[in-house]
Amino acid sequence: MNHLLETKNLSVDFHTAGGTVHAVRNVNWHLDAGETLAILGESGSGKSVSASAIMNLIDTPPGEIVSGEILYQGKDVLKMSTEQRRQLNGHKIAMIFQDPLSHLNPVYTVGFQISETMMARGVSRAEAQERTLQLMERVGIIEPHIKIDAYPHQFSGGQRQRLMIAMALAFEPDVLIADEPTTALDVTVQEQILKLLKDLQQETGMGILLITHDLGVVAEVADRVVVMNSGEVVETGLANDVYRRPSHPYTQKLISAIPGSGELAQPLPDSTPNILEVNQLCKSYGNFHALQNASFTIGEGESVAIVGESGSGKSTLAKCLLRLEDTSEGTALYRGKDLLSLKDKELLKIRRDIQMVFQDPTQSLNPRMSIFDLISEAFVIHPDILPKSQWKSRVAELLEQVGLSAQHMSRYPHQFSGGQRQRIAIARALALEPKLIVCDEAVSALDVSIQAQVINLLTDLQQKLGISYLFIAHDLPLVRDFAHRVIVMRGGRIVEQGTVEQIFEHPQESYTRNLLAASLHPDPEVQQQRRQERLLETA
Amino acid sequence: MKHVFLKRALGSALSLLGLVVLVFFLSRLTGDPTALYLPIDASMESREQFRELHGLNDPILMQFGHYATDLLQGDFGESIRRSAPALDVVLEAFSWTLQLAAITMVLVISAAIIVGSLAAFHVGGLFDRIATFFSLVGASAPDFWIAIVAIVVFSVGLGWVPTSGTGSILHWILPIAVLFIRPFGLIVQVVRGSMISALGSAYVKTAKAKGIKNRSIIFVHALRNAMLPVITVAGDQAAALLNGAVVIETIFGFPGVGKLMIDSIMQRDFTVVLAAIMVTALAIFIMNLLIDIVYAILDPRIRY
Amino acid sequence: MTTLVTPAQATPTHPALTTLRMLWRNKVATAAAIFVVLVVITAIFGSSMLEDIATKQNLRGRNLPPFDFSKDWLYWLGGDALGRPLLARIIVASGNTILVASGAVFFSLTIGTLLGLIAGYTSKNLSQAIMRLADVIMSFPSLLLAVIVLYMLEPSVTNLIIVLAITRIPIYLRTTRAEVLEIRKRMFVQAAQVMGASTLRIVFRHILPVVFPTIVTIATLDFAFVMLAESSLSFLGIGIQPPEITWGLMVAQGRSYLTTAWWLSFWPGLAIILTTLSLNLLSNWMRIAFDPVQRWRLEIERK
Amino acid sequence: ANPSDLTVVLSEELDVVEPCMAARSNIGRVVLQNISETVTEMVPGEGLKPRLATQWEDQGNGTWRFHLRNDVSFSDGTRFDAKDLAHTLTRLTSGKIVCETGAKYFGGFELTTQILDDYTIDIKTVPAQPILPLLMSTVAVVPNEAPEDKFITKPVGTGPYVFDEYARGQHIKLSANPNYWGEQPAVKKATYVFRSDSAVRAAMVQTGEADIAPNIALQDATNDKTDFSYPNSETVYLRINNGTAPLNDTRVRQALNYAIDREAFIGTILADGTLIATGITPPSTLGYDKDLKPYPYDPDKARALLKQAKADGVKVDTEITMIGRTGNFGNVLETLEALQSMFQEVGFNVTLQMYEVGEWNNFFSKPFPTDKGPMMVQAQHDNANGDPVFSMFFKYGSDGLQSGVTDAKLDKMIAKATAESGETREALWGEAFRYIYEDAKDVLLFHMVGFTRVGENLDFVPTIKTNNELQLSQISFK
Ligand SMILES: Nc1ncnc2c1ncn2[C@@H]1O[C@H](COP(=O)(O)OP(=O)(O)OP(=O)(O)O)[C@@H](O)[C@H]1O
Ligand SMILES: Nc1ncnc2c1ncn2[C@@H]1O[C@H](COP(=O)(O)OP(=O)(O)OP(=O)(O)O)[C@@H](O)[C@H]1O
Ligand SMILES: [Mg+2]
Ligand SMILES: [Mg+2]
Repeated sequence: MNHLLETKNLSVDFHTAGGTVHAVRNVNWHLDAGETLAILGESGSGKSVSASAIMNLIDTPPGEIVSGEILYQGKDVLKMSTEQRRQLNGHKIAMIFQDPLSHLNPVYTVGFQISETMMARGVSRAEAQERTLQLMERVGIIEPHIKIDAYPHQFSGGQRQRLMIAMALAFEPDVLIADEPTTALDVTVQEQILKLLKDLQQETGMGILLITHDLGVVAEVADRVVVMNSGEVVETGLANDVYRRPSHPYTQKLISAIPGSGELAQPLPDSTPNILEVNQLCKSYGNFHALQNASFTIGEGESVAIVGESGSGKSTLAKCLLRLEDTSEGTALYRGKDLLSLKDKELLKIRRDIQMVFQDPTQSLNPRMSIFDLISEAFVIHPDILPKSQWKSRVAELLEQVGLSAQHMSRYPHQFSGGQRQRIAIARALALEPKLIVCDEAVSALDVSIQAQVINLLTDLQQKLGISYLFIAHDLPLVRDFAHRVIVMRGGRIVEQGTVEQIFEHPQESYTRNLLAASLHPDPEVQQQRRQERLLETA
Repeated sequence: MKHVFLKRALGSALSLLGLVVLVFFLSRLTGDPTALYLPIDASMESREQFRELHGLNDPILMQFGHYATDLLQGDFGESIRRSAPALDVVLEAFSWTLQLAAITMVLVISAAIIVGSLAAFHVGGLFDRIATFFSLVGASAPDFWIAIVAIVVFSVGLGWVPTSGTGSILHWILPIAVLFIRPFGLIVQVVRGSMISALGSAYVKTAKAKGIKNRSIIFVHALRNAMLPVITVAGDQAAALLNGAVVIETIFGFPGVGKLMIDSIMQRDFTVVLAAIMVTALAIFIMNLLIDIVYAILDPRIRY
Repeated sequence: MTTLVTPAQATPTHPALTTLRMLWRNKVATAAAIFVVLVVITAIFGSSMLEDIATKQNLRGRNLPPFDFSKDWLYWLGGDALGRPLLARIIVASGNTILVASGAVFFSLTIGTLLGLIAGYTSKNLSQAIMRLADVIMSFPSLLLAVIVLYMLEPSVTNLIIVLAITRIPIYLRTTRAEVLEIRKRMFVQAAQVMGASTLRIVFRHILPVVFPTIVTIATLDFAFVMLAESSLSFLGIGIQPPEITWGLMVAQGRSYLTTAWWLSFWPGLAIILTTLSLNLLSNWMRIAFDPVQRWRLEIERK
Repeated sequence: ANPSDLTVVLSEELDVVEPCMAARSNIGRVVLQNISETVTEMVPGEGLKPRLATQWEDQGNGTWRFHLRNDVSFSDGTRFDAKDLAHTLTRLTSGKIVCETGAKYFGGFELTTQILDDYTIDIKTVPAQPILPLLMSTVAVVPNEAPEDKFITKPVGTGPYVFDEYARGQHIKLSANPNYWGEQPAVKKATYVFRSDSAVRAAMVQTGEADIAPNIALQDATNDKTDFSYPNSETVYLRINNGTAPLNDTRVRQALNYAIDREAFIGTILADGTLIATGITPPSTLGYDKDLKPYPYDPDKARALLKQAKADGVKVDTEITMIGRTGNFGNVLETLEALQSMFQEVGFNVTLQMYEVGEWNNFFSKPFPTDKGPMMVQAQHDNANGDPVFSMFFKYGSDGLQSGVTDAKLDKMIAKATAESGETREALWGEAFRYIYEDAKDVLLFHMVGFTRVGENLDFVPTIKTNNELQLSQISFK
């Protein structure tokens, strides 16, 4: 019998000025109906590229499918005509893209973009509209009948990701390729989405190809696992087996790097001076209050994490602090100066001190600048950081620190994987040697081993240079390991804040407790157990 | 929004005023219409009489005063050449121009968008090469060439359409066809360039993944993102047409505002020049306002 | 390093060389570039070499038809209404033509783009003022401007450049501003802001490169526009006047012979077309060569 | 279209259809003798003929008596009589409107009328105008009701045609006047359309869209069957500002004349049939000296003259500006470029500057700019009315508005001739022509020809008058 989807010996190259990149090499795996296959792997190991190959989305040239077959129900899609493949796309095989912001068309309403898939296949406008509303509701978009007419830029990162998911589910496809579908989602929403996928899978028997680095997600939903490294499949097996008995060194490294088990950080002494004091910060878009009376402080050398529901105003808060959005009310004192009312000139002077890693890394990198230009721009803007002769070596060093290599310097952003771009963004922020870094889901697209590397780097820098972090994340184990203090947000408000210990060990608010409870454990067996408990509860 | 609109209207009114003042004084620097109006061997007295009659002997500020007061009462003055109200003369010509410009631009924009987009879809392909070649030749060929060759071929040679004039629909075909060529060539190139970038975007991949037809990918997903420069350049071309397609009007005997404007300038018929400028300026201001509104419609991220 | 890379065989070379190699890959663009270089060379040296021959009249041998290869090569394209060799005249005229066209395009592009950047990126009031100024220029008939300027000053190359440059400003201004309005909302602009980049840097390093290809496309097409506008000014007697010559003037002069001696305006017209065509093909090539996302089209050897 | 209908394609749209502007050729072509008739009529080759006047006689003392036709009515039904003529003349000269005809032919003297009876009128001029009957051939008569201070928009005349409509930018329509006093014309309806481009005008006759295209360019006159050339009464010359050195030296001016190979222009840049001029008015003009030989092309002589002058200390290599008027006639630019190179050939330092008419006027009419150095202005002069008086005064009199000459002797000659009539006048003008020619007051060039394309079905031969009028009643169908 044929598998639902199978790749045989798939190899993909990219021809670039700097040489040929072998992004995917001889990859074999298969997916059956009703099954969830997780592709785990290092960031940049070819996961997204192989998915793109299935969807006929690789630009050839510069890309080239050097060898292999991709069999859908036994038929090699690579041999099909473009028209035949178009018929499959969206209908039989659907894909959720890794980077929702750039993959949504900025000038059309999300409603249109979701219903379009259906309308393109003859579903009537009204029906498509109806189904779009349902889908939006199912992926947890509140007030879908209003949001249906909003544009992508009016959504939060997590919301956009859910819209992507809704779009992919428009047709109950046979195969769903989900490329990091939950990176921007907080655990409660993540749970909801995973449940949605599971339910659909049960209803329709679709096969899910889940690309993720989140071992918790793997533990929750995956039946089998494929582990990729450097473009190759290094290990395959049942999810539990791979977790318990990883055979390949990379897999072993991965599993040992799982966060959430380390020491809790001790709160900083009370005497630490505050680097930032935020007071009653408010922000509204029209009538919608995205941020209401947010007040908190960050000490020198402190890491403050913000967790909370998707769409709760975390990114908005970050953008307000950096003056990328006008605030409605409130103050934010940076070392005594109110960031929000500073004149442009003075603002420019402290810009360097406060840096941000954006939630959507692709969009935050100028597509016309090489990686070297992007990172060294810091030195151009602030010539006192480094003499020109050392830029090259410093950029190389930064790239190494975030797990990339000096070779990447001459490449351009579009030639990287999602996680690689995120790391470039981090390197760029670090290049400025700021005092405070706002990380908006800065490590969400990284596999745990690289994640660990980056987190270690951040901690090191904090210890050496006294950098403070405002760390927006939904990955609770990571927050637990990294943060001194935690702020919990919901619906534009700060609902709870305290030290890691207070929040993780003694959460006060029920929302926080739910959040912690929804957190996934990387061990498939543990998750299995929890699932059963949940079932019992509902029964 | 209303506030923005008001401000815009006010700004436009001010610039119109500035334009009038500017043109009034500058145009008078270009000399006295007397010599042009009267026969070469007219006597000094009749020259003097003429100046007196048309108030050309008054100090220029006074002339402006008169003009401004009349204008405020809606009187645009008399055309010296035509001895008819300047505004009537202009409006008559302008209505022709407006029709011609509107029809031409609608055709140009639709055709250029289709051709440019398809060319961008297969960069370097056969269609792209052909489209690029012809649009570039069209955009840079002297228009009177095309006009005269068209007359020689289609009117004299084949007898399909009349050479020139205005009577029937047939009369419009050649002028529009000739007017079409240059803006078409230009806009095809702009569409092509801007579509190449748009088609390389990630959201186009999404559309492909959704199984959307190529037609929709090009004309729905990419095009709208590529439209800003297209609309702007089209606006510029439309403005040029509104200012009059002199060559075409001259050759095809089309009674538009371009020829009127040239003649009036050359003959120093200042009232007509001013009236013509005010009318076309108003049209262009309105068009630019519409274009700005279209920007905001095309791209929801643009807010004024 | 996680992905395998087979380095390209070529050792890293100077960027200029890489660019040249990319140019070479595209034969059409190469031909265009060669033509442009040729035109520039004739523009610089042509007039001094052929000045005398180009003005030598022979009334009785007027309107000599082209392709008479028994004659001197300068007459291969025929002779004009005064019996002067067209080829020589085209070569001599290229100097003024290119000077006027590139001057006008350069100034209108520079000024227009700058104003457009300002209008798109700065305060609403300033932007309003600039946009209304553009409205005014757009509605000011270029011919009137020409008459005024050239009436008050002499009809010279410089003044002609001024007139043409002013009238072409709005297109660059409006295009730039429209694009800036959109680009300034992009995230990488915000990222640059966060890094503390000055407004100047944001505008010139981040926004301008995105707008520029479109501007260049328009500019290269404007080359033809300017040459032809200059032609109609000459025709009306307010542009460049003989004994100075430009292609535009030649086209205008040949106009009345179009049905009887087509070559008089055909060759200079063709020169205009070929120049524009080449410039545009080059700019189309540049658009791809300087866009990292598209560059692969030129880096890959076509099979 | 109806076989008795005719379409004329003109090169220029009419600003107004006002009879008193009929001296402007584009208006005259439509109005003169079609809609409005003149008092007398100048017929080429035959001289002055009666039209609305049957006869006239000189009463002496500057008074002329005109006897008018008594069987004429205007197209609005009112009868034509002496009052109408008196009113027409007042309208021309009152200054309440400034008319082309008035400004061109009725400047410089006082004119009063006295109505003797309905069909007899005395017209008195101070100073006396011996050529008043000739001047009356330019006066298009309007009815008494025509407003004195406003232009007419719907002309009413006595002519064989009635004005029907003027659709601006599109056409003017006339139709035959059923009550015309004279013969009924063959052409029953006429439409005038306007195209500035000569090639298009020619093409329109070719395709049958039009029947007559006056004024097509030499290049477009390619068909012997349809294209007629005719002397168009225009004379091209270079007006020399005699006052500025080195142009104040006769030898230098003569050298300019000798330097030009006039023959070379004809049949090349200018049409076959173009005549070389020895006077500023067409050869048919009173007193034109047909015995004068044009300056021959003699570059050696020119060089010799220059050398002589130079030897006498004349700065012959001063830069002389030749000022041309763009679009003045077909190939004006080529003509001037050729002239320039001919001048340079013999050693002049001549630069050429072309100006559009508005600016050109500043150089052509007084006061002349003073900062330009020695100047020659290219101009074209039109005098189709048979007498050189205005040409002489304006172009050569010391007070003439476009005269580059200040010569007391010539002034006297002009004054004398002006006051005379008959053969004496002819002889005196002859002297003046000769004097101007011999002293090389300017560079006389060509009497031009025009081309008219006439549809093959028409029986019509254009004449020298076709430049200013186009009498539809003279056209018939083959
Ligand atoms: N257009 C391109 N040109 C050159 N190299 C490319 C291009 N696109 C992708 N690559 C390279 O291919 C490799 C695989 O990329 P891919 O996007 O599949 O990674 P990934 O496994 O999805 O990683 P992540 O988890 O970070 O998203 C990366 O090393 C990337 O640098
Ligand atoms: N430009 C905008 N116009 C209107 N609403 C907006 C706009 N930008 C954001 N919002 C809304 O503001 C809310 C907060 O968005 P924000 O991006 O801060 O969420 P977030 O907490 O970062 O969520 P996530 O974890 O999903 O990224 C969301 O509900 C979003 O829909
Ligand atoms: Mg990926
Ligand atoms: Mg966010």
